[in-house]
Amino acid sequence: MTTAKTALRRLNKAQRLERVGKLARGKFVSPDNVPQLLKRIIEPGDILCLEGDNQKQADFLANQLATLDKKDLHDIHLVMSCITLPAHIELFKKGMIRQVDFCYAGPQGTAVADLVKAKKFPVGAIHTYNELYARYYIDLTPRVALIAAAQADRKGNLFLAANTEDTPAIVEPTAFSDGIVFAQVNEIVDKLPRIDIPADQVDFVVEAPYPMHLQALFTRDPAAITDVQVLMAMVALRGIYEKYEVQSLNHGVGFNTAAIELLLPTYGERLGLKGKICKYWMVNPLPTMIPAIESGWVESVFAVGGEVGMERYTAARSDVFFTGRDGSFHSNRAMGQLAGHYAIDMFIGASLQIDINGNSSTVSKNRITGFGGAPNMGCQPTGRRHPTKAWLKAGAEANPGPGSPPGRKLVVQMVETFQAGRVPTFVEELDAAEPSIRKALHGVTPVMIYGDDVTHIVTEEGIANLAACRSIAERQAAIRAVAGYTPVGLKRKKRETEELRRRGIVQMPEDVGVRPSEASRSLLATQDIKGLVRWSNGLYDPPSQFVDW
Amino acid sequence: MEKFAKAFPSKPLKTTAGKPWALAGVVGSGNLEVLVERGSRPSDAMDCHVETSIPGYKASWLAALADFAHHYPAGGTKVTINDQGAPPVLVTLRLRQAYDHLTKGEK
Amino acid sequence: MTGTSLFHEQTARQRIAALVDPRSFAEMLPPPERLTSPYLAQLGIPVSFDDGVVIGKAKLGGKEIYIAAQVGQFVGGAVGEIHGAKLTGLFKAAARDQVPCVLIIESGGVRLHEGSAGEIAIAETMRAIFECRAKKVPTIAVIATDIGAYGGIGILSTCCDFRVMTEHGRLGISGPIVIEKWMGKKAYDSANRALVWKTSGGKTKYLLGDADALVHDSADAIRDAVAKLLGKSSAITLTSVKTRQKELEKRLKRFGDTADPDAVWKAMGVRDIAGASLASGPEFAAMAKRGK
Amino acid sequence: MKKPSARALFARLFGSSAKGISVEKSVLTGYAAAGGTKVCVIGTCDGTYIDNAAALRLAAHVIDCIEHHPKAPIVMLVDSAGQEPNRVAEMLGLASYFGHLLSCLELARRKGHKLITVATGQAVGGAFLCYGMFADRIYALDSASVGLMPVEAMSAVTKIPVAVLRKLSKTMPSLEFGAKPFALLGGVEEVWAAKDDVQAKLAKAIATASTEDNRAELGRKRGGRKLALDIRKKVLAASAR
Repeated sequence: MTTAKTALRRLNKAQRLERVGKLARGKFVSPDNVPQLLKRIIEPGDILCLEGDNQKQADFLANQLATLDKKDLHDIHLVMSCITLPAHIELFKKGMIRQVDFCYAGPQGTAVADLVKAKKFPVGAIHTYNELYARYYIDLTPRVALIAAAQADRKGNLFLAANTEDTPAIVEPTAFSDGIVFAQVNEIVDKLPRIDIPADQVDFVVEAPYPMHLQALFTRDPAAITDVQVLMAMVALRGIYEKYEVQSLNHGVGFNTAAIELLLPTYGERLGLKGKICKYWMVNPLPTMIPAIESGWVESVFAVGGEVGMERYTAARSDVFFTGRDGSFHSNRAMGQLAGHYAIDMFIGASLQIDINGNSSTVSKNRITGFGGAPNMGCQPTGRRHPTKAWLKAGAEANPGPGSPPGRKLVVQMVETFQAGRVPTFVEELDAAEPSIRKALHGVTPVMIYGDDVTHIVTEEGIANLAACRSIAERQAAIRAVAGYTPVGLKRKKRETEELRRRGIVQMPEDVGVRPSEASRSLLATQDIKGLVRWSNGLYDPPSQFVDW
Repeated sequence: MEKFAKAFPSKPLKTTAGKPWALAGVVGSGNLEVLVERGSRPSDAMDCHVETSIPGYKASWLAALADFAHHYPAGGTKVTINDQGAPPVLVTLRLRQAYDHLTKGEK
Repeated sequence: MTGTSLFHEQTARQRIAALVDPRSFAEMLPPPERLTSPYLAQLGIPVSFDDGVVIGKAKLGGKEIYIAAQVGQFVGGAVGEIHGAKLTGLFKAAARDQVPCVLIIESGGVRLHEGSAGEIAIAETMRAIFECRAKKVPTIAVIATDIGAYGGIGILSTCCDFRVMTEHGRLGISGPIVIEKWMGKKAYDSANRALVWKTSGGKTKYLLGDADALVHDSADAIRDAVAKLLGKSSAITLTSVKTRQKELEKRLKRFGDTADPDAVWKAMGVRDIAGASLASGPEFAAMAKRGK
Repeated sequence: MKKPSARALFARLFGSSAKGISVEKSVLTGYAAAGGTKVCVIGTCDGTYIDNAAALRLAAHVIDCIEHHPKAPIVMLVDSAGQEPNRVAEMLGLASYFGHLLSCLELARRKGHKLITVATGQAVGGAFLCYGMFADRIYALDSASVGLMPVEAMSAVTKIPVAVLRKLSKTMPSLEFGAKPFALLGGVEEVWAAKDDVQAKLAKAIATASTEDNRAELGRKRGGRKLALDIRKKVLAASAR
């Protein structure tokens, strides 16, 4: 009897495929038949993976799924990295979902918060990316995966173009566990530029009537960078990049780090840092990196996804970007996150809220966003063994005990003390710690980056070196010292701040050789999107909302 | 609109040369203008007058102004601020710019 | 390579300082006089010591000029009673003293919060500008930002002898949002920034002859352009208005039914539309055959 | 009060000589008589919007007057809701068309033509600025809608409640809409009532007009615009130093 049991899953897949019958011609499904087909291949109780990545969305399949009724589709355990589309929310409203495990809900953060309040969002956990992918191989293996690709050929091989993102991490566990992989593609062609997913791992293909939705996420208009952000960027460059000789890194997607990228060819060059810092990047193809790349600062860039408009530029700079045999850009979120976890000297990013212990979050009662890739990179990888200059230097400062690694990854939070509308960034307690949120998350506070992992906080007031603090009280005093005129900052004690400054744990701009009066947008390599296009020699095609020429 | 005034102890301005007044910043969303004038009494206080469109932040205003008066010899000046919701960092930045203009002339 | 200060990013005071001879600017009715708008104060809106326009006397290339710069950040650079009276006074002084007057424009027109007073002030300033022109005193408008010259100030700018523009500058009367509301999104999508600039931006204005110079977005380039115009004035004579009438009739006849700005560019001799769109002001000027 | 037709209005102003005024697409041009002398008439009616073509037609008529009727007074009638809000009009430089019309009027003024405006209907925004407000002297029928915009429209744009604006307009006539408050600001020399003999009034207006812009003085004297004149004088004094 045991022999039969070991093949039950395969048998079940065969039954599902059997039910499909004439709805598909081989692997190929016409768009009209998709709702029927979904009904027949998905069973109640299934773990269903709906590809919703940070950028690309299997939106046609999601929309078709949302047309079904609860009687056709219920008790679904939904797993997906990003809840992005109204169709995703619709599944919850219709009561089809028994449980959801996800990472991020940025664009639908408010809708998710509403669902939580209405008790219609049965969440297992909010994950970090690699954590969720990992669970696809352990206890959240999809029975059915609905994915998105750029092109398919007549055999069902898939081409993912610039936005590989999550696809391989979804397909592999599904395909190798007798699950069903169903891909929507923008077009079916005779010959693919390259094969990213072999036909062998694909069960169904539909040519969607509209191209898949791609979020333009990483385009930061230099025109929106402020003088204050330039000041912070200068402070970070001198006080962290230069000090630790940071060679490999990840940048967040905010304006703060965009300012740093645009200062490299100007201010960075003046400081003689070219070749010493910022050579290896794990980051999406950020348009604001173009001037640094064109000035020869950057050796390589590996990315978790693409960026709209960067296709021709990345193809033309194949010495820097990873490209396929066809010459076009390649990305991979799982591998990129792995690289960002183990192989970089520094992660630097922004956050909406930081508490007095250095924990940060973007979640509040009215907006539940979850995490992007930040936590995988913004943490200490204690599995790391290889040394680099920056890692060892940061480690030495942290004064590791006999049972700790000798090095430390630099995990830097770069924030202005106030957000827009005078909302303070620094708070005594995170909004995310609100009881209703913790209850929905089974007692877990959705912290983006834990204070223990953070090594530095940079604000317009200066740098707080948390790794060098020797006690919780000291860390709190260091945070207050750079929290400016927020309620948290107003509680600082002058003498304490001066003592921390004397010990170099708190550094004001002047202490790292930056004169605030020098901080000006005029230092940026370019002040607008048009300038980026010029820097790229016309290879960058910005999205239309950024074009005013 | 919220209006308040307070004088903060500050060492007297070093120079008597330079311009009689200086202005930095502009009144606009999230921004402010700071006018610094010489010849205010007493000479060991920075006399501040603030008009802001966002009420309720008096404590952080007073702290920022007090810090400035503490760090810079600005005694004998009158500081008048028209604010349209600037963050404190801009308050400090504009104060410093106006002060530099006042004491060192243009640029 | 290092970055540069863009004129359109500077404040009104910085623009004047960057444009005129070093330390030559003497402000009139300066901030310590605290001439602020009683209208805004009554409405609980922040006031500004210069009421959104900085005026004074300066030298440019050694030549005496009167100069004004509007503050676009302050209520959109809009003209209220005090703001407008400062402008009227300045142009009247220019006419009286026969000193050229440069107006760095950044204004959406009349300040609605002050009602008709701003409208009358613009009309009065127009009269003062023509007083200058009657005396052959040059009046030069500089339009270099996206706030640009709109509404009554758009009209006023066309009363000056000359207009110096950059690719960032916009000149018009009704703004894109108003027109979109009126005509619908199909006729004018105000979010289509490329279309907005091709409709009202410096390049199109230069091509059609409504801007007399199209220069780099820098104080140096604007100074050079202004300096060249300081010695000239554009006389209003029967011949000149008749010529202009013909020009404008021809323009309307040629392009009155042309919705596509690219077609206008092409007809005016621009061959490479994409290249010309990306080009800087002076590059564009070189690429395009100057329109009449 | 019923709105009189455009023709009836012309007849009230110019008597039988009004037949010399032709109307095309609500733009009027022609010659008539006032106070026994020949006058050139330009203007708008029916609250029309002024576009590029309209501005050109008005300008052409002013040029015709300068060329063929030296020193004939020019009477400008204003009944227009504004400039044509149109993308193509903007692209072609509507502002420049208005600037040209103003230049023509300026040339006429310098060549001895008196410029008189009568606001007969709507006299608002760019449509008023582009010719009517450029006269030597401006008059308005009391039925005319003169000013920047009604408080309701002002409220819609500024987001300030109508009630607040109305209350303030009691002490600040600039915020009020209409011929009378506009006259308080000095923007209108005199408001003509329905019972007035407007032919006689027009003749007198032409006879007494001078090219000196007296609006700031009037505004100060009448108390509607208390600051403008003083500020202007301060600038003139400061610049003379």
